Amino acid sequence: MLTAIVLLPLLGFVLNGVLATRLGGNLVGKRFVTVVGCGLPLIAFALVVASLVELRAGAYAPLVEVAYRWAQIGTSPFEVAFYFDRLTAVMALVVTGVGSVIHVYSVGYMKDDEGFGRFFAYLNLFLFFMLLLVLGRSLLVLFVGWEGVGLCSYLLIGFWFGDLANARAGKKAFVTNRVGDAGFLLGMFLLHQAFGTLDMDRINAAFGAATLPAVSASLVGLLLFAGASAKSAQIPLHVWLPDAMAGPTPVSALIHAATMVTAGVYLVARMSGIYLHAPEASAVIAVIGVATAFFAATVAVVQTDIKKVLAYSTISQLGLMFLALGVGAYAVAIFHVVTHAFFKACLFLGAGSVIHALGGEQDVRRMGGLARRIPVTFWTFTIATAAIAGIPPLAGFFSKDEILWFAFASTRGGSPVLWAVAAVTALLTAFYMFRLLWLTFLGASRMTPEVEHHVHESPLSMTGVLMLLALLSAVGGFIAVPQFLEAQLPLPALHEELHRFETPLLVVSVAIALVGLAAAAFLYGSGPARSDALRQRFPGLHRWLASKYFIDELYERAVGRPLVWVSDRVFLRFGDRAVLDGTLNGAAAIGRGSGWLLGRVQTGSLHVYVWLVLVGIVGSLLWSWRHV
Amino acid sequence: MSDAGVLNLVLFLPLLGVALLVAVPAGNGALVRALSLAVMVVQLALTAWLYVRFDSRVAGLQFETRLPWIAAWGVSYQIGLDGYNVLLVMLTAFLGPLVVASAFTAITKDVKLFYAMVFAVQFAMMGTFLAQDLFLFYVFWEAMMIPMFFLIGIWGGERRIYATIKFVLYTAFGSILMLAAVIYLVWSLQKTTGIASFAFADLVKSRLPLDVQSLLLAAFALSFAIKVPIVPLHTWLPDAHVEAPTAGSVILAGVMLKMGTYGFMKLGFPLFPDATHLYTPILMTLAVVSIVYGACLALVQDDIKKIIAYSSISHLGYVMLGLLSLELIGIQGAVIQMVSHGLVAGGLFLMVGMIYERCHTRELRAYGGLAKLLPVYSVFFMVLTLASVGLPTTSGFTGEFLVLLGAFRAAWPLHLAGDNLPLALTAVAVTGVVLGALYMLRFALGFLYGAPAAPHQPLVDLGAREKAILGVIVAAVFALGLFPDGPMQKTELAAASYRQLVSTSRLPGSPP
Amino acid sequence: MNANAVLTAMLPEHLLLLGIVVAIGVEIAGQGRKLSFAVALATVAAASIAAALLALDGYAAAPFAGQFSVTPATLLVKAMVLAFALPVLLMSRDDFEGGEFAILLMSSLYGACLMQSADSFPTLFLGLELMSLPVYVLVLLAYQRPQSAEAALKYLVLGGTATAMFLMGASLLYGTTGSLSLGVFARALAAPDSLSRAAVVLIVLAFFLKAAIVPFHAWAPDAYEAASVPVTAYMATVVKAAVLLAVVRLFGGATLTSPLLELVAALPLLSIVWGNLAAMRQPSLRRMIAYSSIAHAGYLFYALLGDPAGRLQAVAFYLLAYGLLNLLAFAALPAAADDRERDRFDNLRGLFHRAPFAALMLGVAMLSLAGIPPFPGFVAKFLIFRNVMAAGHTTYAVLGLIGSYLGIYFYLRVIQVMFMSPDAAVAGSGPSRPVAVGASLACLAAALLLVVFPGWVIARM
Amino acid sequence: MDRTQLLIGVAVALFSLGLVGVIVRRNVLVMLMCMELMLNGVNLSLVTFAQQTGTTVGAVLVFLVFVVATVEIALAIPIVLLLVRDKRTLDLGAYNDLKG
Amino acid sequence: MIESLLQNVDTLLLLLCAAGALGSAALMLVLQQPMRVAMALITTMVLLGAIYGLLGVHFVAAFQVLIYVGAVMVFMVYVIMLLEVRESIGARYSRLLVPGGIGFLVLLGVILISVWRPLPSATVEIGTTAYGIAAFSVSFLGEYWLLFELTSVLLVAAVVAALAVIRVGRVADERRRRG
Repeated sequence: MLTAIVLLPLLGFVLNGVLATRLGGNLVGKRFVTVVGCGLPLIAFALVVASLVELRAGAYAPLVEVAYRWAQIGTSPFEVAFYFDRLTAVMALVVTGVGSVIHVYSVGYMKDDEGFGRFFAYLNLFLFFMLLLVLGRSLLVLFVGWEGVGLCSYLLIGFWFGDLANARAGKKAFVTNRVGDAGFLLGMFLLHQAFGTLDMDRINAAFGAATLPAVSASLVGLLLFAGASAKSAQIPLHVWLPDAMAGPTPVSALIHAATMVTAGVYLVARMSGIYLHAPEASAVIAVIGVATAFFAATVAVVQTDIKKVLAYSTISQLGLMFLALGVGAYAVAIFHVVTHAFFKACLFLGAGSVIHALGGEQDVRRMGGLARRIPVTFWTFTIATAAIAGIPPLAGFFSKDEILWFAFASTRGGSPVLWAVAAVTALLTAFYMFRLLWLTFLGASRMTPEVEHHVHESPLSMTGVLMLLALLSAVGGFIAVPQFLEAQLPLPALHEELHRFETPLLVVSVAIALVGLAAAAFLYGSGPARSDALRQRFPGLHRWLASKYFIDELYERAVGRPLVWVSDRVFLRFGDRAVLDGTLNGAAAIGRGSGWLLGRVQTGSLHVYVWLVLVGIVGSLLWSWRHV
Repeated sequence: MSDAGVLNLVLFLPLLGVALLVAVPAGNGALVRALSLAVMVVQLALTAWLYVRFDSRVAGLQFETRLPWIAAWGVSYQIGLDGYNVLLVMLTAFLGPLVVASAFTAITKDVKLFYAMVFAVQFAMMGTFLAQDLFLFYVFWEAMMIPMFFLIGIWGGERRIYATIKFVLYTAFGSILMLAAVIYLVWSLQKTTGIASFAFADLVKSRLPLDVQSLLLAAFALSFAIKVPIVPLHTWLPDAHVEAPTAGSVILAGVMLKMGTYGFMKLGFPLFPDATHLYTPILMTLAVVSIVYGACLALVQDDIKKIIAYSSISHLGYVMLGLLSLELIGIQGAVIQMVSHGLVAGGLFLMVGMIYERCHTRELRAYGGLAKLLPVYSVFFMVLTLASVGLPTTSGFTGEFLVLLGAFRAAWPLHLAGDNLPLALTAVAVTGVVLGALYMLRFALGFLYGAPAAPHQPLVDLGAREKAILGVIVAAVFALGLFPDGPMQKTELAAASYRQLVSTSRLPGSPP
Repeated sequence: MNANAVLTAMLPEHLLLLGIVVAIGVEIAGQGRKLSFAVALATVAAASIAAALLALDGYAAAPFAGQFSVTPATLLVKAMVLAFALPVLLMSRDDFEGGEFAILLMSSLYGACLMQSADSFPTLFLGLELMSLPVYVLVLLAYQRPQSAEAALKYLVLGGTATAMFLMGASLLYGTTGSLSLGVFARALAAPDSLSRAAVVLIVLAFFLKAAIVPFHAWAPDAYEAASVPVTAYMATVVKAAVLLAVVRLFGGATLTSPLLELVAALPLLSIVWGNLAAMRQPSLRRMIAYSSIAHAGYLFYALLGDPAGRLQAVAFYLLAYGLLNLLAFAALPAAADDRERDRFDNLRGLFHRAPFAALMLGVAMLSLAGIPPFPGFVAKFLIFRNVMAAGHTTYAVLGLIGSYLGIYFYLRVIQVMFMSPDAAVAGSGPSRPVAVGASLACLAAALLLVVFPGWVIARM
Repeated sequence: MDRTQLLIGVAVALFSLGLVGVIVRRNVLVMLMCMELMLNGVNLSLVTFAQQTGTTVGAVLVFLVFVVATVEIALAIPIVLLLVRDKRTLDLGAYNDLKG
Repeated sequence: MIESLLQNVDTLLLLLCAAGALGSAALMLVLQQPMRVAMALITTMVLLGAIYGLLGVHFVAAFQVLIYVGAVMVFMVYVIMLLEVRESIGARYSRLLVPGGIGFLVLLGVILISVWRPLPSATVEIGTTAYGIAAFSVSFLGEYWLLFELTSVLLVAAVVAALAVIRVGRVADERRRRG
């Protein structure tokens, strides 16, 4: 059955990819594509639910299903096996569930696009790889999915290949991920070297065993985290995600918000067996996570592209998740993954709906006052915003609050500092999200007349999805994911003496959300005047934030250009052409030259010929005296 | 006919093809083409039959033929299949028909001579892989050069003469020193053990002092390294590839470059194990340098053929790394990587050839947005590009992953023992994964994406023949990526024996 | 000495003599050249076959004790040398008016055969001269241009010098031993005194000159270029073969020791390098072949470094491969209106499109002369260097191989010219030459035999 | 010094003189005569040694040398005539069309 | 040494002839006119003949004078006179005079050094013929008749060759006349 779950989307990919594209000569129409493209993921979702039931029936004993043996070299087998336990169940539900609804949404969103079939083929392919990633038993299979989703992300970012910028963004995403993958690979190698297997359950067990294996958990942990940080856009490998917004909005929602980017979180949670024994690695994760969260939030504050704002908020939220992982609250991180999937998907799809309504406009400075024109979108967007801002009792509140709490009180490296930074991040989050809400929907309209003219609410296929996701964002917090995962991913112990702070912190975090809301209302509630004034006040800071701390430029100058310069000047021009070919051609020239010289000896004069003979005789005779 | 007979037939079929071509009237191009394709297909069929019959549980030679040739020196005509060559023979036979078919429209000048030369080179390459006698091996090894000289020199590009002369003189230089080494090796074998034989099986009985081993290995290695090619002996490759006709490039990248690595695996290292250990640091370093250097150069090329050429250098660096790791996984990975590169690079060159037939330029700048102009072409191209990048589910991944894993597994204990070089090299090699993505995607970016641009518009998309050619290759690529187990079972014993041979010292006085 | 032995042992020589006489008769009778051509062809063929049969019969005799003796080996060698002359005759058919060519060729062959079974210096001397003198004239026969005379003179003067050197050496040997039998030379090789050494050196150098070893090579390019194609072929194959085989006979069973060893290694090595380098820039095939033959003489003398037992085999096999392919090349050379223009590379451009057969033949010849497998030249080279290395002279072997590497380029250049260059504005192409083509085919067949069954051939040498 | 040494010395000297004559003299005929001189040197040494060793074969060889020397001249002269007819000079320096 | 000469006048003659031969040989290199060179050569040959005579191999001496002087040199002189008319007095020496001279001295030195030291000490007896013409003829036609026969073959070939050259000259003339 697990195999079936994985293969269904693949089937969809093949069908759509062959029949509904130029490859197969567009044999089938949009209807077929819709049915196949949305139907198969839904079936997969159903199968996941069924598997969950089965899992439960089996008292949560993990289901293992070996598909086939990929290779057997000497004594080390490489099997393609699927593994289904609580963690898998949660992730698979999110992937197939949110995935399916986004498919449905896409039907409406992409209906006028010439690449309709191709789009659904890609989406199905993505689901296939994502499920491979989630269901895989061994790191190898996970890695296959890992790379596969990267590929789909690449293809979908560059979906509109007419524009070179999209392709560049896709390439950037792929290459950045490859950097992380290098570390990931090394981690895998180290594990295989140590245990002779890549099955994650076995590895976790080995680390759980009484005698610790002779391999540094921290080293492995850091190497794997390198991969995770790339996939989940953590500093310093976060640069690709904002650009990735070049893709169609459903893609941003599905891949760059709900599912793929959380793969890193899943990986760390999945390998928690290692991190439990790697305090240093965990500390690094926590710090990087919180730093990313804060950094991204600050950038999001000044972004004007609606999707960019959401992108940075995604990075920020992922940072919080890693913070949770860093302090050992794996279940909480996953919990946030789930809730985040709900409201961030909702937000992106809402943004998509807006863009759809405005015929492609993405700049919030040319929006405003849309609330009345597209109410459904507005309300769903509002709910999701409140959720991410952490307004109780919406989904985001619960997960985020738990993260803050464990960051504060966990015995696994929790500390007030982490909490403080995270809290500020939360504040900023609330602020920039409401800022976005205001700029987009409220206040006076700043739209150009012709755009304004044909603003329209999206079709039901889209709004329905929005409402569903809004609902989930509202009530998702009551799904007790941590408790469900407790048996598998126990929450870390807390510092006893800190228990008294629980309620105060709860209050504080609610307050934070409200302060953020208030600040946004204050600055943007009545026209742009105040915000502009603020910008005038701190121009340097604004430039700094608006241009994302100049990190892209830094990488370009520090890595990109030197690499090309060295390759071109040193390796190609100097190395290959000057030195190597130079030597060769030089040798050839010497050969020809000496040939010409010897030709000159042949003067044609008999005198010279005989003289050569004479010389030969004399020389030989002289030589013949050797040891007489 | 016995299987051994079939194997001989496989080897000599191309010569038969040449004979048939001579009989065909020169004017009748269609007949020539059909005939050539037929012969190649038959060869492929026979080879496939043998591949299926090949028993992976048997170590050593199968379907062996051994006849005395120059009895006075113990030279014999000895061919056979074993784990070392079975995949490569299969690869050679597999690419044969594709090469022939790819030239149907491309080659219009001296058609008969062209196919005759393709047959000749096919014969020589098959022989090189099948030969189990050093003399025979050397004969085929050298003979390979001649038809290639013609293929590049007659049907090549503008600077074809320079390229082909460079190619021949470069490779010939290596083989001359190798010849000296061969003579010395056999003679010393005769002197020390009294065995006058060129058979590989006998040669491994030789007992040589370290300094002699080092010199001989140096001679062999030079010849093989030039063929591979390993930096800094690679500069012939870009020129040869760029100037060669498509078929030539495919043969060159698809099969001929493997000759070098195959030579290392079958001869160089097993014959001189002690010297091999002496050289391993240098060779491994060079291999990794090749990986990075080739990738960097591919990054800054404007000629699409050169990009693939340099990427070949990079990819074969992995093969060397795997072979030198002396780790079963690494060795198996190296073998798979050889085949994979044959398929992927061969396929890419075919695709370049197809676009060149349409636009007559290889300047990357001249192209753009082919995804819109040639959707089908672009799909195949993307698949092969990703295979070259080593994306999972493609053959490229199987090779690279296993090689790197093997190298690491071998390097880690050394690192713990205090020798950090192998580990460092492996780490650097892993970065090759990033660079690979960088240059191939740069290629794809400029090629497929952006505003549609091509020297000759409108472009017609792939025809049935081209689709068939590429389809077969892509299928093979995925097959090797998803189900490498079958092939690897066939090579497993050979890999083990290679490892065993190279790890046992063969200094004078060491036990037989 | 019984008449029977005299008759049988010298049968090839006798046949040649008979042929000469008949041809002279024909000439005097003024029966045109066609007849003398036929006579020569029949004679040489008969002589060759006779020698071969005697050899296979294992015939050995010494009809003139101390002067002349035959063994199967020498007979086989004679058969080979005579066989080389057949293609020469065939390709000469269209080049000469007058029957002198046939007569001179046969007398030269007589000398060549004589050298192979000479037991004393006088006999060897006569053989040498009998072989050389007609060639001096052959060079300017079919006189196409004044340069032929110049070349003939150069060849004659240097040949005369060689004769003088040879005689001086012989006389010095004679002085030390009081004998002029060939055995003396082999014994003197190891002699410690400077007199014997001087004698030996002078004799060796004389043969170096005849075989065109640097620095005694200068005559070869001029003579080869100025001679008409068949004569060039004759010089490059028969003369070279006869000289080298005679040298092997001269050295007998003696192993070389310093200082002669270095002499016989260094000068050939020098000529390998020199010949290969100088050949690169030559404008015509004949001149290029001249330099290549200088290099090949180097390889051949290398064989003397090897173990005495294997020398004859190595040299003979090498000469077989080298001679056959040289003859193949010259026989395949397409006709042209002007002998001078016939083999200029400018006129060979794009030959493949005008005369595919000729181009392919020449290509095969060039590749084989370059020593690239699978062509016979490779096995021959392998055989020689194998012996050299087996004798322990590894360094010389490696240097020689590297020197041979230098040779590859100019052979390939010929192929490049014929196959890869734009077609030449061809001058008036001469009549087709079926006979010559037949000759080249025969050579090709023989070469093919060497490729497929080298072991069989080697075993019989 | 005894007579053998004397005569051999003379013989060698004649040989060398002949050789160098070929090198230094421009006139073709002179050059040919110098070749004869070389052979004369050889003859002298042969005769000397024949006498000294008391064997005849040396003298036999001397006769052969006579014959060959004669033949060489007999062939050389017509060739020279050909050249002179073409070049209108006996100066050897003029006969260098073939070179390189 | 001097007294040994006084003891034996033959030796003195031998010395004189040798010196004369050498001297006239040396003259060949310096004389301008070919004719004079020819004369010098003839002198050398005659003196060599005398030496042979002194050594007692009279028949060789005879042949020396007959064949060389009688045949070869006469032919040569004839040719010289034939061509002398056309021959403008050109430069005497080639550009290689100095290298040639040096080469000559070195060569002479080297050979002499190589030859003299180990030369067999048994000295040549003058006048005492080791063998007469009779003995010689017997051995020549007996032991060495093969060589005799071969010589005849050589001469035949030589004649044909010479004729061939003449014919070539004639052909060339015709061709030139035809233009």
